[in-house]
Amino acid sequence: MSLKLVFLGRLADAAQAPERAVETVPSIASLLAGLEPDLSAMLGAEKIKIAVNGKIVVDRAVFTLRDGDEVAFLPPVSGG
Amino acid sequence: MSLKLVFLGRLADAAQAPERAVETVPSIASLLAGLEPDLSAMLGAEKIKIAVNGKIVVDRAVFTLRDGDEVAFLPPVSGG
Amino acid sequence: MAADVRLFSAPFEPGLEVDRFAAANPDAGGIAAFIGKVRPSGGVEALELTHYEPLTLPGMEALAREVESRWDVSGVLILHRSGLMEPGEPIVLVAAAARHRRDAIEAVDFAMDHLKSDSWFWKREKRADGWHWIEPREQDFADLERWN
Amino acid sequence: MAADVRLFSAPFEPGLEVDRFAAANPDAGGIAAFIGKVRPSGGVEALELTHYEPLTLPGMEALAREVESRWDVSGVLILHRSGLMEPGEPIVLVAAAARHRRDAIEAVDFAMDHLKSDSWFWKREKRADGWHWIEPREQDFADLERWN
Repeated sequence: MSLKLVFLGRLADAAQAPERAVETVPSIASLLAGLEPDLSAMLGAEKIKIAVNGKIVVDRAVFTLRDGDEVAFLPPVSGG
Repeated sequence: MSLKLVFLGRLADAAQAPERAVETVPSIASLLAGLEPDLSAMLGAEKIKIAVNGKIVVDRAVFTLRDGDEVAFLPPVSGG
Repeated sequence: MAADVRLFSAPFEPGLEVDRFAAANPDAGGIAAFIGKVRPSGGVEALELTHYEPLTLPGMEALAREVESRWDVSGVLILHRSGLMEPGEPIVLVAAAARHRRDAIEAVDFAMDHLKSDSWFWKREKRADGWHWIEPREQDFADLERWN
Repeated sequence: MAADVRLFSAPFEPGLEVDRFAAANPDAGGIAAFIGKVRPSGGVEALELTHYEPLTLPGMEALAREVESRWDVSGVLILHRSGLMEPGEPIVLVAAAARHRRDAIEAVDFAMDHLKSDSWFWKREKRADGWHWIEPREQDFADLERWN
């Protein structure tokens, strides 16, 4: 009964791993609340986009997570 | 004792050959006057550029031809 | 042919791909292409591009469709590397085939601007003092505004 | 490397040339290229390009120097066919290597505009009813005005 978290770019450094499994929780707010405070603050920033199962979450306040979901945290992409 | 004339593009059709040797004359005006009238009129048009020995002639009225010169007649180049 | 969009995890050969793309678009009079390589300048020893599979390829395919809808092109090619690369290796090849040169060139320019800003790649460079993440550049946003 | 300007009387391979050009410009982050081919459309069976040797190559070399003086490019490639060509064969390849993409793309665009209008090539097409000389196009003059 878990969620798969994916950390992209520099977020992988902050999370100390590119992926992590956590216990399933119903909302993104409660997911963030269960993480280390520094990481939680970083992931909750407005410029960090969140994708669930490959789709960008438009309104993260009302989004409902389900068991087995893949939740990806996407920082701004790099310029060239 | 001759000049080598070179006809580019459609001028080669009009002259019925890509090249022709003619007796040396001192000026471009006399060169043109010695050719068939239709060809002469075509070659004398302002849009036809003239190169002597690989250099474009800037003022054809005062240019002096010398024995052995290569005189090229260059119509507007093709787009495409 | 329609769009040809591919991700590579190993080096690809831009010239070969351009020739194949030209052959696949026999009716186009012109092929415009842009090849981006890992720059050897600035003490960069290696470059790593990370992407997020569920978003990267669909994003590139959507960009190719956008290019096809905006310009009169007969084909669009978007090839992108990921993984670890050395200086001089190609990162990206974008090409467009069109009847008219201006369409082909503008389509490539547009695709490159959006590829760099819209697609899901994260880049870090290895220098003498270790790995550094690369942030978005101001210039990229300026480039994008040209199309709005 | 500096400018690489060549005339071909037989087919050349654009992809191979682009790869060699990229390798010859290791410091450039980007290579922009344009390949012009003989269009198969409009019932064209063959194309013949005539040039005037004493003017053609010096003209192309002068254009390459002009491109190098206008843009921050590390190399310019201008390859041009002459003689009899069949539909699909490459006629021209122009490429520019630069640190920045916009320089490379604009350099290629500029070179193509001027190559078509300034260089000494005469073109005729073979159709079912015989050979036809191609006149300058209005569009070429409009393209040139962008740079003045």
